[in-house]
Amino acid sequence: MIQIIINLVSGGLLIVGLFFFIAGILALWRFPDTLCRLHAITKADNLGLGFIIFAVALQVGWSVLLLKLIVVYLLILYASALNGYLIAQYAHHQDKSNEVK
Amino acid sequence: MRVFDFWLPLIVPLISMVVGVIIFFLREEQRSLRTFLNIAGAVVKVILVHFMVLGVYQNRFYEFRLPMFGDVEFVLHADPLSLLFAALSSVLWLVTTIYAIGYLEDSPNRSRFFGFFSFCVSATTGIALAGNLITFIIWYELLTLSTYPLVIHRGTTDALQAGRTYLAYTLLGGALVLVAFVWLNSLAGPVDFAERGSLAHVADQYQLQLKIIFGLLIAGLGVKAAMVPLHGWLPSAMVAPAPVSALLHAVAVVKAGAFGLVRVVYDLYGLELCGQLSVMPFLAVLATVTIIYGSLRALFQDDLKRRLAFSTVSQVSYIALGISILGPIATTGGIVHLVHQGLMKITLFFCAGNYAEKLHIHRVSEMDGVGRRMPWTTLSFTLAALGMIGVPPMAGFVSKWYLGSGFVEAGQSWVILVLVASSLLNGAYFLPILYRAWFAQTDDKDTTAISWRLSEIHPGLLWPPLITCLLALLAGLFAGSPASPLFWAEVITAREYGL
Amino acid sequence: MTVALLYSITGFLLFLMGICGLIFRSSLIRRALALNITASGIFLFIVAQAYKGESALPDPVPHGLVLTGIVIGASATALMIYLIGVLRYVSPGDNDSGEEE
Amino acid sequence: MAAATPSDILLCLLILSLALGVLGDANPFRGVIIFIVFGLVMALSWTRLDAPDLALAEAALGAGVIGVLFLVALRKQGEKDVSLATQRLRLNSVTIISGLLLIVFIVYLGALGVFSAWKTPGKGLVEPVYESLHLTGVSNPVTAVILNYRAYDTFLEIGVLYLVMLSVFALQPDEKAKFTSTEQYDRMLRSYARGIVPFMVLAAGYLLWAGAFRPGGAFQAGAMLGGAGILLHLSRPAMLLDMRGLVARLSLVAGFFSFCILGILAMLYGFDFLQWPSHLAKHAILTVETASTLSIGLTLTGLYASVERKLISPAIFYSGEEDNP
Amino acid sequence: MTAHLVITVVLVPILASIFTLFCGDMMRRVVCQIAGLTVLGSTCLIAYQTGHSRDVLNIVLSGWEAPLGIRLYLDGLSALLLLTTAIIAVCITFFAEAYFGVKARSGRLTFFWPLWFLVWAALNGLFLSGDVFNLYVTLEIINLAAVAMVALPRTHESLKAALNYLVIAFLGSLSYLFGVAILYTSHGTLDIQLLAELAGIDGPYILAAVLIFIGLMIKTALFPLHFWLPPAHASAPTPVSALLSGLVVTASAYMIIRLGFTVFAPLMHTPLTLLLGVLGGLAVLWGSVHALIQERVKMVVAYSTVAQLGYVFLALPVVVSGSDLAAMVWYGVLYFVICHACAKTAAFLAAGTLINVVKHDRIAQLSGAAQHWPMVFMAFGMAGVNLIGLPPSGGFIGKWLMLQAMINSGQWLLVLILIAGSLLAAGYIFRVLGIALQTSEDSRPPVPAPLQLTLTTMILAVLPLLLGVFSQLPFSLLAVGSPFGALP
Repeated sequence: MIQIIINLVSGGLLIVGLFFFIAGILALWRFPDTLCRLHAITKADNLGLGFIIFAVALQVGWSVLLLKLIVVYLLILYASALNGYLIAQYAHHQDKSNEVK
Repeated sequence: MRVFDFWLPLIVPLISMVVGVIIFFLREEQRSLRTFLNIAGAVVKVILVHFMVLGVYQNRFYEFRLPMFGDVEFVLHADPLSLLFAALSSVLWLVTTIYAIGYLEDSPNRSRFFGFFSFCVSATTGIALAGNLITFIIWYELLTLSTYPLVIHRGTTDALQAGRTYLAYTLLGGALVLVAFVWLNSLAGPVDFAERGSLAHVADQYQLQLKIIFGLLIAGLGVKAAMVPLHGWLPSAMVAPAPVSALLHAVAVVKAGAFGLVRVVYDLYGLELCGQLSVMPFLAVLATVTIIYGSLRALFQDDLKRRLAFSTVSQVSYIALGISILGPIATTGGIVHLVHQGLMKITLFFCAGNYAEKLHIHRVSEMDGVGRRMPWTTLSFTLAALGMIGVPPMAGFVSKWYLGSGFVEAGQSWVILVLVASSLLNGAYFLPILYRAWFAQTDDKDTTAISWRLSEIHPGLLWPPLITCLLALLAGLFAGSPASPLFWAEVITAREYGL
Repeated sequence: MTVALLYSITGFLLFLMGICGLIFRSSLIRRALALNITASGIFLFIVAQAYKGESALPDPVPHGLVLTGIVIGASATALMIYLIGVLRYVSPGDNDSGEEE
Repeated sequence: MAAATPSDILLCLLILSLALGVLGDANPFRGVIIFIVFGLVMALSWTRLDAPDLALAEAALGAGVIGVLFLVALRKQGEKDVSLATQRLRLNSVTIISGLLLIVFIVYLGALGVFSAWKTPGKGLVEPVYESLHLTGVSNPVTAVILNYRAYDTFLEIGVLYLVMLSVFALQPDEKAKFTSTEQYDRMLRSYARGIVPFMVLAAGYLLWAGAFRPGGAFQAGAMLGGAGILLHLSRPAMLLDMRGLVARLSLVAGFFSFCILGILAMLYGFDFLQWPSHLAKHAILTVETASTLSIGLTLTGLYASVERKLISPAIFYSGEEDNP
Repeated sequence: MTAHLVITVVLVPILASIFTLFCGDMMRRVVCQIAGLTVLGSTCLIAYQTGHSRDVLNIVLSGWEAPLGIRLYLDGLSALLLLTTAIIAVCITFFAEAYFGVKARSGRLTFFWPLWFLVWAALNGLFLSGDVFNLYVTLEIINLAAVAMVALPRTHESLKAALNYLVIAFLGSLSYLFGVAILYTSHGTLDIQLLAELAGIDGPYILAAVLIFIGLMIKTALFPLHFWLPPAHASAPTPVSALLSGLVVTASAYMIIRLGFTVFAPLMHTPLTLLLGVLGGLAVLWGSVHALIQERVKMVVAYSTVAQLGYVFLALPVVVSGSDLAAMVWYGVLYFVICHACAKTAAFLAAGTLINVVKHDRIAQLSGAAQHWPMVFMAFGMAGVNLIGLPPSGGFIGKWLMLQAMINSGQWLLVLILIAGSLLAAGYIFRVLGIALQTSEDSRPPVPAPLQLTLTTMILAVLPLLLGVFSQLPFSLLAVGSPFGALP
């Protein structure tokens, strides 16, 4: 019984996560310049990934694997924060040099 | 003494090679050491060769065998024919070394010259003693390699051009001989030169191939023997210094080709097979054409050495003619002519060298009254020239006489016409020189008596022509005695024909 | 159409693509990329052939070979990239240690 | 044999399209980016084909370090597609013919070869490896293969890495690396690196240790170490990698030298060259692996530093500069 | 005992390469010389023992038998090649020391020595290896090190040549690797002897053969794939050129013969070898003609490499017709390759001595050089004798056997190409010698060539002549473990 509920909840969470990913890709496709795209994609992807990992965690239950999943998620957050910063810096630098030219 | 018989054939070519290597590393200034080494090497070689001649006469068996790869072996075998050629080249090498030392008194890089000079003679003796196909071609190509630097010794542009033509001809000839020998080796397996030919066991199977191989061999050896279509390199190689043109282009290189022909016809194919394949008329015609063509071209040469070169082209073909007529007397004549022509031709070249060196005369037209100024040289020149024409006391007459009677005995009477015609042509291009040398009136009309002093030229340059001219005279006069080349030629023919 | 065969064909196609890229591209960096793709193609073919199905254990020897291959390919590419760097640093005609004439 | 599922087909199509992207793209910068993605997807395909060790190596080394080197090479070259039209593989008639000949020949024979190869699937060396796995001192079969069964291959392969580093030293300009880089260092990147690098070194240690019983090993750990080194250099532009020190050169040679020493020791004790007796196998492999990880990490960092012109090569030490190493 | 001796042949150069990284200048020269001489000594011992015991030696590495572990395979052929490589390598080591002189004592050129010893170790490893993948790794080491050494002068041309060489060599290695992969998947083993037993003509086997042969043809610079060799020689320092033309190309020629006559033996009797023969013929003609028109001595010798290695492929079609001919071809080609390695290295070292003294090797300005440096041109002449294939040299024996095999099998076109190749070779060798032997007017006092350079050149020039005269010993050594037994 509990199992069915857990399956249902993780299924739902998976779908939500997927929805955020698709939203991110749509944003990437639709938005005009780099900075807007960057803003959308980082937010949507991280959130989507959070939901997916939560869904998988539900399936796995209390075990070392759960700990590994959390560490993986933290690492990805940490990395994507830096990527966002670097790409933004590069884009900003690029715009400044275009105006100067 | 067994072991000595095994190593002797190897020692003979090796002496001059070792001497050559040592001379290479001598500095230019060490003149006396170089002279000593040269003379010593030559003398030791002459003694050893004559020791072998005596041994073979008492039919001792000298053979050196070194297995190279698979069933192919490096064989040096001393039989009467090879010793004849080895004796000729070692004696003449001794004489020419003396001449060369005198001739190249102050010219540059003599170490290089004498090094390659002794390499060349070791190659000639190697060819003489070669016992099978691969040994023959090894020494044959080594001869080309060692004569090339001598031809271009002077380093002038036309010397280089002469070297290039020389290489083009001889390497092509070498390649033809290589292909022929490898083909023969694949047909008949490793084949040694044997007294009465060694291809009997394959004679009937490969009639056509053997004919083609014979043609290739004639072409390949013909290059060195200066047969007509392939003689171009000989006249142009006259640009080399006198000792080179004397020893090499009169004796060593040209005779190597002729000796190769004798080997192929008698010791490789054998008489019956040659007759059976009916290739002999082809060789005879080629020889005749060369004789006539050579003499005709010699008529119109104004340069003395080029005239002598063309006369060599025609004289060597006497040997080929003698061989191609399958009669014992004709063969003896051909083989003995190999020696006689060598002696006479080398005298002529020595005299030409003396004229160039002392009086700076290169052309026949400048030779007026030369006899008055250099009587001894001109005397030896005259005797040798008469010998070439075939005047009785000289060796030339003996060999022409044997050739003539051989042709009659073999029933080929048309060949005598060739012999007579070529003798007349010889006379036509030698006698004017003699007339100019002795009787032509020089403008200053000094009618003082000819001073027969022996100091007309450096002794090293004077004595060699005299010695070789004397040898030719003795070979002619004492033809019958056992020590003469004619006797030895008869021994060879006897063994060839199995009489 | 089994898994191993599919991946072998992909590997083989990668190999061909790499060779075409090598022949028709002249810029050196592009050629380095093409060489790497050819190498990846070969490794894919090897590992695909070593795959023995879902349950069975794969054959480890090709895995060892491919590991060695990857490291060798990487070091060769690294050398190539370094040489490209030095080539740009050295202008034509300037010979650093004039050894020749 | 398992049938090919749709996901496999998708993965293969993805690989092929990425490869086309790398080769076909006009802008080399985009080509390199796609190449890095191609490397990661290849790592994915290795996991699909039950080769986790290769996935790690491909991700860390193939996509990671080599991708970075490509990016740096491009940055040095400037944005425009300098096609660096160096002396091309002279596209005269001969090379084109030989190229086409090669392709036609291989496509025809490939069809013959690949398909028929499949018809006679060789069983490979699966049984012998697993039978004697217990003697090799490690339980991960791939590590057993590269460090015990075919240790000689790995010995020479470490030699290849050592060789590339030598060639880099041989081609470094002689004058001291006096270039103080102009870029101001980026505070954000610096703090990020300070946070992540220790974790990477720890992960490299774990990979090295896990190599004995789980996918991992010397090369993957070495690549991880190299990645950490490169990240350090990225975050501190002014930092120069000084290879003149004795320690630096020793650690560079460590992997190659350890193989030699252990091999000779084995020979002295009467075993074959590079043969680890079963009871000592684990320790021998571990020492060799640590040494190799050290030298691979340093080599990869050194390669990055040299392309970035930040390497002080030991050659300068010999050129009379007697300052203390 | 020889098992440990064989391993030392690979290990000593590696240890030398590592030590030269740490020691100062004086120590480095000592280490180089000691390492060189020890390897030479051990190769002589190996050759003696193999010749004496007349049996093949299989050395198991890391304790695992053939299909799983790697096996080193030592037979007469590899013993002879090890010996020749050792002699050539020692000469190049002493030559390079004198040639680089003070430049290599400090600065980046000091790294020539570790690279050089690594190549030597890889060469020894390659000649010994009995495992197909192991051949790939050793070949890769040789190529990468050769690329690095070609790029050593850091000039624009040398770097471009090195990059081109790297691209093509890498492509060759990948094609070889793909062939090895297919062999493994269809036969399940990498050991040469086991593969030879399992060899059977089917789809993957032919594809593997094609790929491996294409890879090795690239490495031996066969005709359509030889474009990387001449530029690599033009700008590489002379010891590297000697290494490239003498040993690296010989290594891949050895691999062709080794794999051709063991793993791909059944394929050798198919008309596939006819294609190789045609390519070989083209290589001989193309290389010789190009060598005739070069204006630098090194380029003449480089194109002559392309030509001479054409003979390896020229003789292959003969194998189709009969097995006793195959034996003749096997012995002829191998002996030719070995003598070619010595002669080619000697020719390059002679050119190098010339460059060291005159700072250029343009043929036009060499007139009269033979007067000032007679020994250098004597060595070049002797090496030339072997390249042409004139009798006293080993090359002649190789050509004699090849010629005999060609005539027996009735392939007259090949005979023609072989003879034409020899005559063309005579053309370009004597062209250089002719110009050098001119008497030059300018009598500026010549700088004498350093003794160490001339001595090493002379040793290597005399070697092929010795191999020619005393050919009985090498042939008996080659017969040990040859697939055809002793030469018929």
